[in-house]
Amino acid sequence: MSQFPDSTLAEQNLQMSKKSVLELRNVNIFYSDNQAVNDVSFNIRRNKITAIIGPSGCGKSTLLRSLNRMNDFVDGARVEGELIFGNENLYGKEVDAVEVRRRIGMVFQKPNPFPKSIYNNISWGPLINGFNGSTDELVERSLKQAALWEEVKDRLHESALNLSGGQQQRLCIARALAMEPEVLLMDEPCSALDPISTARIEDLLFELKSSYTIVIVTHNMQQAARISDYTAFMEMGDLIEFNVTKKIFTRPAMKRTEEYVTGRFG
Amino acid sequence: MSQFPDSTLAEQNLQMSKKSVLELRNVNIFYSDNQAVNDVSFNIRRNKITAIIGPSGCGKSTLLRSLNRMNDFVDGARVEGELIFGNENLYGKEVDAVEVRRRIGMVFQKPNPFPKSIYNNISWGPLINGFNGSTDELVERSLKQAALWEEVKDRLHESALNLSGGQQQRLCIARALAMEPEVLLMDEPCSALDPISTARIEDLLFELKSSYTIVIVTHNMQQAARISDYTAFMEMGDLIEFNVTKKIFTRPAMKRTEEYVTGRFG
Amino acid sequence: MSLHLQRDLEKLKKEILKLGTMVESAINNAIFALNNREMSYVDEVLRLEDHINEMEVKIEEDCLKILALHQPVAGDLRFIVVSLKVNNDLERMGDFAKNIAKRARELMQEEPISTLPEFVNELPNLVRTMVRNSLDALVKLDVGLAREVIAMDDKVDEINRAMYQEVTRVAKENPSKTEIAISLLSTSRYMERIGDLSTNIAEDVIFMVEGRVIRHDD
Amino acid sequence: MSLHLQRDLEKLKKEILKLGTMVESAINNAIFALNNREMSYVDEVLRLEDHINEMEVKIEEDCLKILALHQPVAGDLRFIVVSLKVNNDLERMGDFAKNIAKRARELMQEEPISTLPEFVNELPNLVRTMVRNSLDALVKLDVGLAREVIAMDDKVDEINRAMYQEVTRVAKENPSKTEIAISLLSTSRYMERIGDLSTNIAEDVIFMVEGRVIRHDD
Amino acid sequence: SQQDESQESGATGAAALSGVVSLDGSSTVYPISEAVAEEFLAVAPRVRVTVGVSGTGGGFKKFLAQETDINDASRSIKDSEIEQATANGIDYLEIPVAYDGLSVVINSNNDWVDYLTMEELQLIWQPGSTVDSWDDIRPEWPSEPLRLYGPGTDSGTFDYFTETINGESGASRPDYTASEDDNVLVQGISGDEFALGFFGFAYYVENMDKLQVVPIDGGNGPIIPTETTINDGTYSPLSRPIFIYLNTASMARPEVNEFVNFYIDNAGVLASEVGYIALPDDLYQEAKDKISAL
Amino acid sequence: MPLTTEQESRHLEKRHRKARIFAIFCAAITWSSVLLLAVLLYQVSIEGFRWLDWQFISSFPSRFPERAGIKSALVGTIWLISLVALISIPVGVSTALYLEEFAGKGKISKIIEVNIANLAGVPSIVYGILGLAIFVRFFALERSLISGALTMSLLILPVIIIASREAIKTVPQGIRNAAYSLGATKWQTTWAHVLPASFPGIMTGVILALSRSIGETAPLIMIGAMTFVAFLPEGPMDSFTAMPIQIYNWVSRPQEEFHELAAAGIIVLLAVLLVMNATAIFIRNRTERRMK
Amino acid sequence: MAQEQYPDAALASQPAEPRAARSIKKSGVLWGEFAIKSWLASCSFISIVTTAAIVILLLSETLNFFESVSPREFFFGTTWTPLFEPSSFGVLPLVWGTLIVTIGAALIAIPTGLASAIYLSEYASDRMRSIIKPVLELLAGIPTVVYGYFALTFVTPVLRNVFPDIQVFNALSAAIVVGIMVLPMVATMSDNALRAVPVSLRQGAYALGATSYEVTTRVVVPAGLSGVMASFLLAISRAIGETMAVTLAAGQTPNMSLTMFESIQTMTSYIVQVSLGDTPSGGVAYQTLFAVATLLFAITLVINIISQMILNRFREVYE
Ligand SMILES: Nc1ncnc2c1ncn2[C@@H]1O[C@H](COP(=O)(O)OP(=O)(O)OP(=O)(O)O)[C@@H](O)[C@H]1O
Ligand SMILES: Nc1ncnc2c1ncn2[C@@H]1O[C@H](COP(=O)(O)OP(=O)(O)OP(=O)(O)O)[C@@H](O)[C@H]1O
Ligand SMILES: [Mg+2]
Ligand SMILES: [Mg+2]
Ligand SMILES: O=P([O-])([O-])[O-]
Repeated sequence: MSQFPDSTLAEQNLQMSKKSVLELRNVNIFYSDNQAVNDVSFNIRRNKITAIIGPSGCGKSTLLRSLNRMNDFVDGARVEGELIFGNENLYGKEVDAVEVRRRIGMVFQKPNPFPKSIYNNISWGPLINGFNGSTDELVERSLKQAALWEEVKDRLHESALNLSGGQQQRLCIARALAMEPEVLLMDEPCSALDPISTARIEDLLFELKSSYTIVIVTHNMQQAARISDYTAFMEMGDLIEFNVTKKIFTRPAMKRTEEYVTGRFG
Repeated sequence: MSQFPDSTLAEQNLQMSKKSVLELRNVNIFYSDNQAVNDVSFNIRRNKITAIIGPSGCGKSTLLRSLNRMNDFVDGARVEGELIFGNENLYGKEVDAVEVRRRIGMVFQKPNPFPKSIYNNISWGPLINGFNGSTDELVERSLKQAALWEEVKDRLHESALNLSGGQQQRLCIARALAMEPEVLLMDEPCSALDPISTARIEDLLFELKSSYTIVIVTHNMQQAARISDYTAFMEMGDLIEFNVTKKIFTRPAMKRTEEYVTGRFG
Repeated sequence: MSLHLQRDLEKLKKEILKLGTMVESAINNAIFALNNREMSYVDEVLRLEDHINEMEVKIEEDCLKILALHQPVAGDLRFIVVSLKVNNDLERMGDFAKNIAKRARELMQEEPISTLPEFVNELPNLVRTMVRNSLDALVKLDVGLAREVIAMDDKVDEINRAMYQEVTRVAKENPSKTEIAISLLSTSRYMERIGDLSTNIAEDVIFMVEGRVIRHDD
Repeated sequence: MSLHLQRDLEKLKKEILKLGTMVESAINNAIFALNNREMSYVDEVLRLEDHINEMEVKIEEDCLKILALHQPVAGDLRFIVVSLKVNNDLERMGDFAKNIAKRARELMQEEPISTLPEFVNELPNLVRTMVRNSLDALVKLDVGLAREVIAMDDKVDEINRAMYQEVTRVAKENPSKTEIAISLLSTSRYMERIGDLSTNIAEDVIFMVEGRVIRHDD
Repeated sequence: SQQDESQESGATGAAALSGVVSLDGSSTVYPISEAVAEEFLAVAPRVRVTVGVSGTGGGFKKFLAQETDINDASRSIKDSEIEQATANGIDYLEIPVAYDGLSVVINSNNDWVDYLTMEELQLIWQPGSTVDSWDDIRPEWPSEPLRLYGPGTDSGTFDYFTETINGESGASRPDYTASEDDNVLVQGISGDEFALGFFGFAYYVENMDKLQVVPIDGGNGPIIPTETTINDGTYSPLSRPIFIYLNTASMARPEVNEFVNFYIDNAGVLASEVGYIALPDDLYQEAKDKISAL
Repeated sequence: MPLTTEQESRHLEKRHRKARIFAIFCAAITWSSVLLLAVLLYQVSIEGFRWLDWQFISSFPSRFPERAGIKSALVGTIWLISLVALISIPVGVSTALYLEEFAGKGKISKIIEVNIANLAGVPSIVYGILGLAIFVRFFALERSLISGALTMSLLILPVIIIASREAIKTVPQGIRNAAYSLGATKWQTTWAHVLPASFPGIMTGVILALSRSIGETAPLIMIGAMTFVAFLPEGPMDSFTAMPIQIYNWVSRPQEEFHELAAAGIIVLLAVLLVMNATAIFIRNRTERRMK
Repeated sequence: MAQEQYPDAALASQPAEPRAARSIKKSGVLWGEFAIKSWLASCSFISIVTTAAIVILLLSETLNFFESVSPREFFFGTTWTPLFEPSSFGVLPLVWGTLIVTIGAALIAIPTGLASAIYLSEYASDRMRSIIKPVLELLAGIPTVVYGYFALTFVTPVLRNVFPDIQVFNALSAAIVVGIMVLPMVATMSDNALRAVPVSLRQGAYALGATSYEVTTRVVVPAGLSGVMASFLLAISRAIGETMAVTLAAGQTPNMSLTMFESIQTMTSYIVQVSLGDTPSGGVAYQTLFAVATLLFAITLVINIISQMILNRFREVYE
């Protein structure tokens, strides 16, 4: 069951619904008969970074993927409960999953640029979605937002695969930004990167949150601590605690959270 | 150039040569014409954990691989200088690389168990090297040393690939231990693992150091901080600072080390 | 969790306790020296104070080491921060014990004057109890005990105020005793300060357990 | 490095400075109140002291937050630990300023007595300089300045000792002035303690820059 | 989509002809048909003549499915094929175009065989034959293993040989080395000192240096196959005529008509050019008569 | 202290020797395979080189060896291979895409999978029988290029499908996820990313498959490709001949000269094969490099 | 702004709050997507249709065949003379011929192919490999007829020097050339499989003080076994189905000879013989073609199903 300790509610002290982009209400996710996520409810605040942490296999990625219906591609995955996004349930019958993914972007664990030029990596998504403005501008703007423009502006037409891992990951972020998504989902976006690249991307996320809402899954508690505003701690499919990040790392409300963040688990 | 700040020498305050297993003296490593490691000298102390840290591409892995001649398999790699191991230069003409690797074991970034049974994974190395004692005992002893025995003792003849990532990595450590090496080299042994498995392995290393000498390359500064006794900080092929770990992380002697460990680089 | 961190935290805890014991014994010795005019106890306090200083530096370095090497969070982090503060407080208690011992040495040279019985018996007992209880609360993470310590502080303050009245009275009546009176007042103040520091420790314990800062709550 | 950490560290630094400024002004006001018998200044000090307490709690929480969220090492870590201690020290300076202000309030009720000129002029100046310089040293990481602060402490102790002599002399000569004399002695002690705390800050600055603990070096 | 552009026949009109003439069938007859087609191209360059090789039987299948105009055949049409032709309402005409002599050959190192009689051949090849050493044929011949080579059971040559020697088409001992490809048999016999085999005359002619031919005594003394002995019928039992079959309905197309006439006119010359023996002239004339009678 | 004891070093020496012998053995085997190819090529070329000239390339078949050429067979083969490529590549790749990207992991895909693996082992002559029955007779396409190409396409489809599936399997899932998360549909993803990324692997399958079809004789004979064709096919409905048929025919002629012509034909066939493979390998390497 | 980027009729009238205004609801069925999926699905059904066609084609005639010949004779008879008089329909000699040629070819292609693969993946430099591999692939593209003649004119004469009493047509040289023919398949596919074995495994073994021989034979090959087995099975399938080379090299003598020095006939070569030969359609003799083809189809099906099972087993072991 999800747990909202009083202290959290007190601190938030705002009309959630106005500040929330996505609301999860009693979300259950199954793989065939196995339940991977149990009755999770929380809200994702606009222009904030929300981190999801928890031990391996606790359902972080499963939950994240449910937020833009990437679970549709997993055989046997089934989502129950409500995920409210702009007054609609993401899993409503009428809802077009392709449109959902356009509006809720995603960046993955391993940088996965298309084996095309940097330019095409960015312009492809908008183009297939009917973009007919100036792609040059779009590419420049997205790369600037992703703090990559200076490094690549002279080789936009070279293969994206020539970039370093950290640059590739920023390219993937730029690619997602080019779609102007409302929410950006990230599943361990730095775990394949060295610390310098990681620091760059963390700085970038910090910049981006003024215009985007970001949800990030991370194994790296320090990272969650460093960059997020809110943290959800999950264990075995349950949401144990959802709280302001500072709280989670200085005085979590739940004993299990404390045990996890201090490294006393298992 | 290598740097031995006075404070370190003072602190060590021991007859180095007796306590050292491996001595690096003016080691230079080249890939074809590119120099990847410049004139590095330091000693690796017996029964201590020595960590090598530094930004990506600074030559950590290159240096580590030179310690058991795994560089022999890299086209164009060339090692100059002296690496003294038991009065012999590892790169001496008379020295047999196969024998070197038997005595100086290695564990890699990604767990790489052989697609064989757990039992065979461990016994294979000693058997090809002419071991003729009881393999049962050897397997049990090695698995116990690697803190894996309890978890796998009932399925020794199942495939090692059925183990979890963390278990696989401990199996790889057990496999290396079965050879009874004098030194254990590890190249980012936890970077592919989740935090729980990482913690297990760190604990294990801590146990192992009473009987082995361990050299570990890691990108994770916290990890170096947590587990090592000595830390070598490298940058662009140079050894910037070699020091007691506590010093490196509380008051490093070199400004560049400070900048690196506090995250002010680039 | 990392065995290494666990071990280091255990060690730190032990060191803090050891420091606490040293400080307690310094305070006891100082008070004994004061009440019983025993020079050897003064020396013992001065000797202890040296060790306390050394210990304090060591503990601070250890805290720094743990922070740098293990980057603890939540409860562990609070424990380290509290340790840093308790360490500081204990060292200052040591300082005050030294001060009391010094005053005791001065007073030994003089004729004793009669003073409040609370000062001779109750105050030292109170302070000793506070010190011991605050350390106990720290060890056992006993919030109740910590609150008791905090409550005791009022009594200490009261006795201290009474002492001030008494001492000024003595000095006025017998100006030749002014130095002794001021010295006695100082020892009383030192004991009151030790009580305050015990209160600090108790407050830190509450902070550590409950995560709430209460020291300026009153 | 993480911009986030950089920002938080900057913020912390600013807060410490702000706290320092508040403490400095509390001390100045307290001394002004004492020397010029100005009641409004006493009130100002008491008001400031409240803010100082709030600020101290906030800074401690921020340090904790930075430790928990950014896990700083080396220089950054030392900065946080020093901030924790300086924060503590400043808050206690605030306490002493309050105490001085309280004594000033008491003394205002009484006839003034003549006392040492060093006490009226030199000591307050010295202390103020020490406070200001220690904070400057902290801001500029100026080890030279810090050492100067430490050196000044001897003078302060000397004046304080002289005050003790003077005060006991006054009390003996004129027992009716005993309370005033003791109060004056207290203010002198408080100033001496403020000087000590400045010395602590200076020592912390040296620790932060050089990574060496020097406080028990003497 | 071919159209008759000219109703005329004869050399002058041929050049104007167009359309398609398709032949298929026996590999034995193929060289002759190819040669004819090649020469025909010179007189009627716009007619597309195609010649396929799918064996006599395979060819008949296509012929009877009316996929081809002409079928090359190294044997006469069989009863089952005639039935099918009747069923499909196909009217056809058999035209012999040349002789192919069957040569019985031995290794060039064989110095004991002077000739073989038809009876001896039957003794050797009949079903259930137990002859497996040379002295089983004639006692004075060496007591060495006899190894037999012959065309695969599926060729016209085999059918003809078995019919002639054993009296029934396909009746043969099965334990001989078989190949559909006569060149392969040449290879085999020339490499085996104790070999005895048979195949088409043309292949013997091309490989005289590697093999010896065995004179056959068909009752009139041992005769060696040569152009003359085959042509005049003295090498009688083992020389066979080879044919083309034409679909009489196709003859309505001038280009087919022209081609068939051209074929018969030139068959004799071209057959000998490619290793076969021309028929006596009257047989060609007879064929021409049959055609014009259509 | 020496690194090894006496006994240990003896054991080690034995192991080193074994390793050396094994390496030499493997190298020797490989080089003898290459040598074998060389012998084969040598055998063929000493026989055939004499006949290999422009006349040979540009003439139709003839009963006179010196006039005979491979023109119609060469053109027929080029036609055939082009048609086969046109038919089999789209169909094969589509099938592979369907099985890998669109079909679920249900029974039907399993059946299709086993089916395809099985079709890879059906002898070519059976495809000939099938082609004759279906394309030539049932669909009345006659003995035309298109019948041949369709038959040959069926024959090589399994190879293309299997190789393409393997290639598609190696496309990292990450690329698909990236495209989906940009709001791409399945087909947009497949067309723009999966297909280009698996291109080099698909080309490998295509090379192997087309190589096979260029050398196949039996099914073509079966469906009735001609042997003597003295004109060039102008469209897919024309009759045709192909190089392996011409070669087979020459080889079974009694005259030695024709055997030599066959050898010359083989050289031409190998040259065509080489050109085709080289083109494919070139394209493969280029795309591979672009991907890297 | 977003609404300029993604023109949408419904959007143009609501410039104020484009994001909130835009619905994530479906706008209609994606016909293009559906059409493409249908096309792809129908392509994949071609294989089913092909199989069905083959089965129908073969079975109909085969059933007729079994009306005149008892299955008992066909499956257990040891004499195969359907075209002789008197005829006999025991298919075992053909099965035997196929068997020994296939086994022989496998015995040649598998060890040498594997050795070559090992050389290519473990010992040869990248340059060397980039030369040798296409050369080996060329071996795969040589017309099978050419291999047949190569057997007759080169392999058999060479064999004769070693075994003087070998026949001109013999199973051995057929097996050899078929082995050569499928060798590239084994070599290149196994090479791919061995190269797919992660370098980390090799490193792991070397780091234990193993020699290259030990690493290759005990670690790399077992690890790549799934792909290697796949190549073996494909090669065997191809060897079973191989037609022309076998027909030319092994002769056409259905024979259950135990030595490989004699001429034999394989099932495929019988199928060619009948289908390209003289046999008139309709008779029992012609139907034998279908019976043999059906049997061959059934055999390859069984082999394929078994090999799929084996492969799945191996896949599970090595992930
Ligand atoms: N495709 C799938 N089919 C079936 N079960 C799955 C699938 N993916 C994940 N699971 C199961 O669902 C649970 C949650 O998995 P998930 O990948 O969400 O965990 P996670 O928290 O992201 O773990 P990690 O930190 O290791 O990435 C696990 O028990 C996992 O085994
Ligand atoms: N096989 C190789 N051939 C040529 N240059 C190489 C090779 N391997 C590494 N290098 C170069 O040598 C330098 C050091 O590489 P090395 O892998 O040792 O770095 P590293 O410190 O381990 O980096 P990382 O943290 O990314 O693993 C780099 O500049 C790298 O590009
Ligand atoms: Mg995950
Ligand atoms: Mg590395
Ligand atoms: O091809 P044939 O029918 O003449 O053997």
